Amino acid sequence: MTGLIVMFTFIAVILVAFMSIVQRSLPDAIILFMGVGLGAVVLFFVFQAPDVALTEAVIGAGISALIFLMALKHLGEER
Amino acid sequence: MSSIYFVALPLLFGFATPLLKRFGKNGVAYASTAMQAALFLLALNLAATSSWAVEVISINPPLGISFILNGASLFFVLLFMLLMLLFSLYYLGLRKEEPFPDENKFFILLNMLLASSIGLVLSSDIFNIYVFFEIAGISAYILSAYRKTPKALEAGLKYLLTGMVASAFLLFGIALIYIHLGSLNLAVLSGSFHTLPFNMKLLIGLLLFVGFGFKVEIFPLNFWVTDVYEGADPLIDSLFSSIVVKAYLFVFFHILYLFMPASPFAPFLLLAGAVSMLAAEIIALKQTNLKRVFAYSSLGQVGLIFAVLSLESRMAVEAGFFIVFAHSVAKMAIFLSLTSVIHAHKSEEISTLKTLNSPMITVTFIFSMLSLLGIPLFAGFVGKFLALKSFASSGEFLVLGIVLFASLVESIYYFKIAGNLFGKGERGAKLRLAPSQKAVFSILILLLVAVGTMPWLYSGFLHNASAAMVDTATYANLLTGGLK
Amino acid sequence: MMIESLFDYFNQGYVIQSLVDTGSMILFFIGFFGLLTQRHIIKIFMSISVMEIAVFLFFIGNIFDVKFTAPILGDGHDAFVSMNDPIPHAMILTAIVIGMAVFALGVSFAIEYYKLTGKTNINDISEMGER
Amino acid sequence: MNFKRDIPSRTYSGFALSALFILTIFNILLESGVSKTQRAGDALLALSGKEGVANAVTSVVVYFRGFDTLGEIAVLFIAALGIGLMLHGDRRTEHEESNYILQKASKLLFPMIMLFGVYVMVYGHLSPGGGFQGGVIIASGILLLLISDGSFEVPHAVISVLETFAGISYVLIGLIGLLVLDKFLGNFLPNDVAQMGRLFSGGIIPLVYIVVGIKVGSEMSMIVQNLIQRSDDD
Repeated sequence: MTGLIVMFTFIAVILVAFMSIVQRSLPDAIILFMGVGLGAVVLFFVFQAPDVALTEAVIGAGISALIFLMALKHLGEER
Repeated sequence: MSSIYFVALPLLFGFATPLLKRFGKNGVAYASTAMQAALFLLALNLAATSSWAVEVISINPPLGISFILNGASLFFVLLFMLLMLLFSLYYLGLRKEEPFPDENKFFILLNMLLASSIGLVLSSDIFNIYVFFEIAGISAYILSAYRKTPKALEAGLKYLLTGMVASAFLLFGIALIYIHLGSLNLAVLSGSFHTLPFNMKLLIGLLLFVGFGFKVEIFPLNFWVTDVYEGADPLIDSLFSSIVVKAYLFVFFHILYLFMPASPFAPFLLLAGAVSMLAAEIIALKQTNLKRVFAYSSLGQVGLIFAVLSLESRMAVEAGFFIVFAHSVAKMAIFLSLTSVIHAHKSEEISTLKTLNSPMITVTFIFSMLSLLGIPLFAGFVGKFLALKSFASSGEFLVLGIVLFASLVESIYYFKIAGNLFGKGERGAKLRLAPSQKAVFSILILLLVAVGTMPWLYSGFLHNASAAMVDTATYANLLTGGLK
Repeated sequence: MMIESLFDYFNQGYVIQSLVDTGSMILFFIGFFGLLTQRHIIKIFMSISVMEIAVFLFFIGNIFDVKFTAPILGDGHDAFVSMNDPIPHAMILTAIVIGMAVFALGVSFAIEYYKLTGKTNINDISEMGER
Repeated sequence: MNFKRDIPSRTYSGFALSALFILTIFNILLESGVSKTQRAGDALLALSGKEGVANAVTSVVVYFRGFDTLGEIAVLFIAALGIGLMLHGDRRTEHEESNYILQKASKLLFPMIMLFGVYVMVYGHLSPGGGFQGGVIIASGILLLLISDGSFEVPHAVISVLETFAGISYVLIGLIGLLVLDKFLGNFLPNDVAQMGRLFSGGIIPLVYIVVGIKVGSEMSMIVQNLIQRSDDD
């Protein structure tokens, strides 16, 4: 069972990561990047690493998202 | 007296700075310099005992982390402590009329950079080296972007981006090492690294090369260095070129000797070092910005050290250590005098040297440049002579030629600078130097001349250091076998 | 019946390991590709973060053993036997927090630089200009 | 050489990329069949059984490899210092009132988040979680307040006192270990296995992780406030 979950989550993470990088508009790219963080949390959980999953959830999807959004607030368009 | 204080005391100083502020405006400055002086004495007393020592942290190796004190690591610790003490004395003089904004933060970053450079040199656990790699990196990023001008911020941004990419590749290498060899301790790894198949050794070697290559400023990966040197304050450049680069160089070759003693990649590294020296010297010819010229000359000298150390013979390592000492002292002298010149004349072009009127700084420039060129009677000569001898003895005549040609090119732009120094034009007002700055310059000049004229003064210490560096067998069984 | 054999096939150790290897390598090179081709400074930070997440997944995925559980006692496990290796978890914990700290610092550099010069395209960030 | 212009054009980098990609995949897949190497972790698992701590990852993070965590705290400390230096905006200007729902919801949610953060931090050695995660959860609680309540400001004096206290006590715990056991960060407090489930059962491990939590919490809230405060200025 875990093998299947790993495969589908990996495929999802790879697709979301590729779309977030080649995405034109920045806000969408950041939201997709948070999806990558979420996928990583699921994978860490499936890999029996609860501490790492909790850290990645809190930092990877939580604080990094805030930092990206604050950066986006400033650097959105180029003057 | 254990060697943990080199890392624990600066950290304690960093965390306790808000308390030190209570002791008045100069409280933090004097506390930091006093601590560095105490650590310098500790380094001297540790260096006196030339035997190997293991400093255990939390649990015994090979499971736990430990510091290894041998001739080689103590040479670097002593060099870093000496240079940082001189740097602090110089800054005490400078801060009277030109202090850094938010000075407490500057002192914290200074001590964190010192602690992590010494931690890089002493640590014997590869993930611990990654953590110190990051601490040294992050304090260097902030120091280079300290002035918050567009140039400084660009320097900090570029340094940070290359640092993040380097640490991603390094972490990838460490992950592969742990997966296939099961341990993080350098001694255990050095014993079992040869059991890996060749392509895995190639992959791990490639990843570690890219990880450390950015920081060691070797040819294909040093495109960012000169922008950082030009963007940052010349005072900070003296730290980068004399302390930070040397710590990364030591770790790179420490791991190379431990993992792959007679490595099949040595000729490739040799070529990379020689090409990096040649490229840096040639580009330096047409530079007019003072900081950029000496940044390229640092790249050249680092390339030479890289080439010599990748010969892996004891004499080559001794030559490398001689060059490391001479280059660090000379570059510290040059960039400190550059700080005084730029703060006084407010312009970084070579032409400002025409209007320089300060005998002390002129003498420092001339002595340091002569030593960098390797002219006899100066510290650089011993290193360069031994380097050329070790190139010849291991039959690398092509690299010998490249090094000689690059030194020739180097002398051209040094004479160009010397020409400006002695040019006939009218001289500006006499540059005022604080007494502590004069003391620092005279100590640096004394070091260059003393080592140049009397190399036997400390060649015994360096011989022991290079023997300890190459002697990986003792290193391996010291950690796993006989503990302190 | 066919579903169980599908589950069993996928539960084998080496199958999961090769899935993890290929998956995290593809993710690593997506990040590397983004680093080389993207122009905006936030995109570059994003691709480096994707590279780092790929290294973390690769590391934890490779030392993961299907038959072992998480290295924590409690609810039935009262001895540290047949448990996953805790060292990589500790290393990745530290690496995630370090990556975030350096990334936050980088964003503050980018914000300050944008305030002064209004540039976000990595190609234009060249105040010094090579002679 | 300029940073970005010299990196070869898209097609060439694509080619180099795929070559490297094939090499790495081939190498790693070839090696994945290697026999299960004896890893240092299993020896540490046995050791952590004797430490009286239920969460082996916590005992590795704080005690066996405690020096890495001290380095990690230094990195976070320097990052917070650097961000404070860079984004040192002036006092918070008048921030337009956030909408009603957010204010009410945050009043409800804030105590829950703080409680959860403190729980994760204090029970770090018994259940998954610990100093890092707990500290960041507390910081996200403070973030919620910063967003919802315009006039809220992180009390700088309290934060720096907490931060200094936590940092100094962490290094002092290490130095006491050095003096008592001649090993920096040694576990000098009694840690018998009998009281495994109790709150303070792992010797210095829970103490250190709470100190780490306080430090991470205070630093992350400083970083968060600097980021939000700076973005209000223009």
